[in-house]
Amino acid sequence: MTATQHVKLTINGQAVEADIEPRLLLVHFIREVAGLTGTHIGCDTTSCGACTVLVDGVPAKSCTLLAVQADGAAVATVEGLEQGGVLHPVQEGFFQEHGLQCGFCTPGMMMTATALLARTPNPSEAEIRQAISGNLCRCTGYVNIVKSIQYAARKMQGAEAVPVAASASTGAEVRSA
Amino acid sequence: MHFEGKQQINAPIETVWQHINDPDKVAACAPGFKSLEILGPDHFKPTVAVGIGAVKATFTLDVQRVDVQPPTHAAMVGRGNAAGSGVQLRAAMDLTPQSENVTTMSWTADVTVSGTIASVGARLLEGTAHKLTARFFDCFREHIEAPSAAASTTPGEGPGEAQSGAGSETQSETPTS
Amino acid sequence: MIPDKFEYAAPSSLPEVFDLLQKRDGEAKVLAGGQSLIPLMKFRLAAPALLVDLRKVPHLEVLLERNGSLVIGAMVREARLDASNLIRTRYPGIHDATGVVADPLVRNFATLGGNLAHADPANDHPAMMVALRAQVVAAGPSGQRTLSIDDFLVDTLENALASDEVLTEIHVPQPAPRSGSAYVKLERKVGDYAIAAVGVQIALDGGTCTQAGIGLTNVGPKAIRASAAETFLVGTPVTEESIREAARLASEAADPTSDLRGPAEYKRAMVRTLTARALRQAYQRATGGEVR
Amino acid sequence: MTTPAQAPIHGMGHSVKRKEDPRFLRGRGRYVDDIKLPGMLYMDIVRSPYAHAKIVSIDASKALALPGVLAVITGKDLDAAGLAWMPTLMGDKQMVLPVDRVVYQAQEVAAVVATERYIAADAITLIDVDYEPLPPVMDPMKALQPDAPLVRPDREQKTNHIWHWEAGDAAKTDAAFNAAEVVVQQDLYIPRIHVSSIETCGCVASFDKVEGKLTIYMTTQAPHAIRTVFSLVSGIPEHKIRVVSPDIGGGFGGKVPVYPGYVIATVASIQTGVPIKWIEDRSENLQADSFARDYHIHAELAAGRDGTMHALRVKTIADHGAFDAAANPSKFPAGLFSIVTGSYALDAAHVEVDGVYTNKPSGGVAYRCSFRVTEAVHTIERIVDALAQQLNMDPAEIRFKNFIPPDQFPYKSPTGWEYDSGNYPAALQKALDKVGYQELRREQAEKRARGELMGIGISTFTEIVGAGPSHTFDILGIKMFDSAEIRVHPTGSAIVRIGVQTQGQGHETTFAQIVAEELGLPVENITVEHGDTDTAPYGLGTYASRSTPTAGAATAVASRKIRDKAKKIAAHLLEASEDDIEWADYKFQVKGAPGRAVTMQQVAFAAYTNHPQGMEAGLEAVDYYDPPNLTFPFGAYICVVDLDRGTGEVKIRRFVAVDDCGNIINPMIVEGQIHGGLTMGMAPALFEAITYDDDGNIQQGSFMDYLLPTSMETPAWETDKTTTPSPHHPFGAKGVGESATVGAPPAIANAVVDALSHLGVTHLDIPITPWKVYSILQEHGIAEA
Repeated sequence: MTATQHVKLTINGQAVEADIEPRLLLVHFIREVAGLTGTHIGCDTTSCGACTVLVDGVPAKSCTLLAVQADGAAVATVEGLEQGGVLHPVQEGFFQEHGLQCGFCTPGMMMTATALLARTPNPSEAEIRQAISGNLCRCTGYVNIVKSIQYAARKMQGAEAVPVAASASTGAEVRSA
Repeated sequence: MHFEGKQQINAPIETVWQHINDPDKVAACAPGFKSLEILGPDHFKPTVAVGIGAVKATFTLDVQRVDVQPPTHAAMVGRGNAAGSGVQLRAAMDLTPQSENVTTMSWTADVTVSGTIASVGARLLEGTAHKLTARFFDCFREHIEAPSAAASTTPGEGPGEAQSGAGSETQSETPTS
Repeated sequence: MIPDKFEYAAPSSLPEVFDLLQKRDGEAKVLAGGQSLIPLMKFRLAAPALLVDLRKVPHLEVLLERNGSLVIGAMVREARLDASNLIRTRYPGIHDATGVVADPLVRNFATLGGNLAHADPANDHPAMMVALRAQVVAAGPSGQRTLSIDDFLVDTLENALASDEVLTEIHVPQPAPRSGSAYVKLERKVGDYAIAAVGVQIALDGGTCTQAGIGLTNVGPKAIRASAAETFLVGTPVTEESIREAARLASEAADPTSDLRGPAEYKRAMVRTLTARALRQAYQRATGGEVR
Repeated sequence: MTTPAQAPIHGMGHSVKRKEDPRFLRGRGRYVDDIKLPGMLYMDIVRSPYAHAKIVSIDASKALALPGVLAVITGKDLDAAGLAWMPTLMGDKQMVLPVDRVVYQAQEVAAVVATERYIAADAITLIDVDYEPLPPVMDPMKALQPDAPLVRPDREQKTNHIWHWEAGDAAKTDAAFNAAEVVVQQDLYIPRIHVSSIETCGCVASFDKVEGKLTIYMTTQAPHAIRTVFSLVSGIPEHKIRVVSPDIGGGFGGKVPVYPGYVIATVASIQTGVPIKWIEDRSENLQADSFARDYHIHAELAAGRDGTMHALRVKTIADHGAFDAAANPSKFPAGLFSIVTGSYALDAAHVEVDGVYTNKPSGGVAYRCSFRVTEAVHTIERIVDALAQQLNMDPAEIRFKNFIPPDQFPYKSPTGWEYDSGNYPAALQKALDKVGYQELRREQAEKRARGELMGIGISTFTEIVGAGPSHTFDILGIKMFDSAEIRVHPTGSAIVRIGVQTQGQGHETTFAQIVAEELGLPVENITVEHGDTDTAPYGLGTYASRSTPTAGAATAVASRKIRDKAKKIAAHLLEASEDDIEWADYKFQVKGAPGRAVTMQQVAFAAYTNHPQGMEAGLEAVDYYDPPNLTFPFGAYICVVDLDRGTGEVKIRRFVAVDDCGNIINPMIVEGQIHGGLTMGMAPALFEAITYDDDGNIQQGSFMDYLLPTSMETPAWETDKTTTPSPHHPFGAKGVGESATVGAPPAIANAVVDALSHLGVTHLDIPITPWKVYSILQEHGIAEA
């Protein structure tokens, strides 16, 4: 064991390798070694999810993972969502349904949404709210984030992505705590 | 936080008094004891790594013995810092001979913890502080009663010790804070 | 928020793990999912000199029934438990508990073994495992030993592992016929530790309780077994009345302290409410009907 | 010249998709921590574990010996340069780094500059600070006692009392109380809370020694004011300072103050000549940055037995922490708290506030709220309910009875405000209809009979935003105008630079819509720039819902200046008299001959190619808008809650919000702001509070204990609107960013009290936690067994 360790992982399909201190957090590896600053840091206690990326397809809070733990993994970040100049349906959904304001939580939120839709193509509102409950947003009150993910779900299923009307829903029971 | 307790020690009061007047022996009972710098007859700088389980903070303390009334009463006041945290403490003990070979030690301890440990770890703080304080005084009794073993035992380290501490009849009174 | 320096190793066998733990006696720390440990290290409230990551150690991710027990490898992630049909249908109490550990993203990396070995009285699995009378397997350089969950959980953040031992498996007795389990948690918000939570398991013969396990979360220095409530229930018909009495007894077993989550008295009352709710849920699962 | 195919104008009232989104959606936002300059060093800060202590000594030798550490800065170093203290925006002074004592926990004590973030983090643990702890004073009432520890011995006045402020007519109010048939009174504590934008604060300070120019990229809501303050403090000429507020990850008021970290990083950059980055972690942000609320209020309401409200008397102790570093306008140390008479026609009111120092970080910044309006609205909306309860009246009925009638606007309030416009009964009626109020009351009665607990809470609030008119409003003497500068390019596209900036409000879209509307140019052809003091016109920044009322107005007025000039050019092009030209349907046309028309694009081209002889070329304008009055948005909120009798949990079943913010630029953005505001209103009502133990330890030092609502706690908000334009605003808008934060807490608190009112419960302080509710249920023997 030496002071640094060599790690190699792929980020958005590109191999990135470096000699790093074992204590380097994955989020700092992504932001500072790989230079991809779309992944943000919002807390230190694995509470806010601003740093969410996919590690081997699974959404992870990258400030609570060491880069060495992700050695050999395939990491996906917000910068990899757009493919060939076409926005990912989740990105399109957030745009169409005004799912973001300051934009700081947005990359993490979208990565979580992407993983949800890969697993559950047609989630209910309750499932969406449950899935994003580890990602804090201070601007939107989540209503439009839910709509954004519903938009993406419709789009990904090939249904015509008609934006839902602006009328508010009638208070589905979503709170438990 | 205020803690107090009472120990029956199977030793004459003079033996107990000698023991608590030996800074090395006292320090050896400090939880997570690492080193001791003796600055004067009543002025010490112990370094202790205090904690439970994975949680540990290394404090450098400045301790003064005050109000010494041989062979029945001694007190100490101290303060110190660990990274991001501070501690202030005051402890006093009173010795009463029960018989020629049995001494009662009544103790009180007031501990104030400030900074990261208090603001982030408050949930676990009081229980831990109580446990560590009680172990400190338990350790006295054990060392005095079994002086030959004292040199090789470090208290407060490792899970095995916790069981013996928890089982001790001198775990004494409920803390009040 | 940056951890202190440490060395890191990800050995690919248990003997190598033991070797590292022995060489760095007391200075090394086993890393499972890291979801509790890494935040502590970022606050520098924990600063192990060496992290021994179990991620490459084989056989720690088993999840199956074998010889009358459910066997869960220590490195099985919460998300996998959450998605498991076996767990949901046969061990609904574990399913309940899994679903309320922190938040869904944390559950993607957090492991059952880590949750138990961290021995945080606020963690959700310990109390459920107490209710289920689980056993844990500790492996060390001189072999394996099996401990009851009660013996494994020593005190706040303290488990019974020696410094060179590793928790490898959790064994949960297979449920008896007509049995049910449940875990009910009260939390301030999603992601929070419990104000209080209760795990229960009961088995029935007719309407009469033949086995009972009740574990309490975050109302004492460790997960608490509500023994008097268990004793009371066994041999007693499960009715609203007996549930209420068991809940009362369980609340007496709690030893909470007052903090931001509420006064001790409130938490004790919550143990009563939650025990009753968990028992009703477990009964419903055991019988398909409501408690009368 | 031919007119190109016209893209849609999409001016006022269109839900235009946001122009800023494409970069955010791709992870291409540029927040402060994303900025990396060549040679940049990192700074980290040593903070005090004690709330009150003498600093005996600071030993940095071990830190300086760590490879990669370049400098350690202490208060003594700054003191030598005269920079140990800085002015606050409230005219107090504040320590940048302490010389001999700390006065709140997590206060900055020393800073380390290192080559890497991780090394800086290591180095701060190696600095030995010997503290001699002093007794802290955490309670403002105790702080006012004569034997209390003195928080600020540096001041001439040897007291913890900062200021006394009052509004209204005391004698008239007392008389009304003496004559009153009914008096209700209520103590309310509105706890300290923290905005906790998901991005923390930080900066990159870069001093160019050759040019003598300081550039600071900073998480600030008010870059120009910062530039001026920095120039005054440092002596660097203002033209040599550039403050850039890049993309900001949420502000909500927490990024208005000047934090010591910004100043220390700046000093470090000036000393080292290289860029210095400083980024707070979350615990630093929660523990040390400015807080909101912390008001201890005693309110009394005098009324007739028929429910007619006559007078209001309010006394408040305001805990401002160790430095009075809020950002209130200088004549309003308690902000706009005197809006406390709310939506009701009262004969008299008298309001007093006393500011007090305690050993806490600075208090009094906003939490998505315009200068203490939330405290005011909570007070009046709670006490109106208390009156209704005492008189056994329906809370909707008592509100209808006492609303300022729609025909009384502009309305002069007993504390001196002139409300610009309002129609309160219409908003409340709309909310009642939408929620199905009568049906809910029936359901409540049935449930009560069964022992179930449900409550309906109403809040009919009046906001006061858009500070403000220069005769009354200034910060450190700088008048609270705001500005816009518009340039129309020859091909008919335009750039707009504004004195406010955005932390998520969507200014790049809405300000483009204002110009699109006023000039008839497609919104997609208009670029909005803001936040860079080298290019943007001077403005006071974005907070207190002031952007649309001030800079929005400036943008409209500047556009109209352009249109005035354009009209002359249009007359020239159409070979008509200017008097015969009218602006209609986004075109200049000859009156009575709609076929003879030119578009703004055509005019713009002519302004550079074919302008009338004697006229200046170009098409641009600047406006510094001094609003004649504030604007008074309002709304009616109704919250329906169910209480869990076994746990005391409050579950919001429905929440209907009817808002009126006058004319709306972009309905999509307004609705989004209301959703967010409602969530930040719910948060302190049910979850968030900052508290301290007696030793001065903050008890919510991380997001594990400071409880930001998740998607699971947040209900599906139901929104609607009425439209009552502001008569004095150029396009009738009012500002909306904070209405919901202000209006929501009393709706929720009133709903919970309503659920328990039959037990005689008249009040619960926020946050209404499960244990508070449960203890009431237990007391009355109705907790689920």
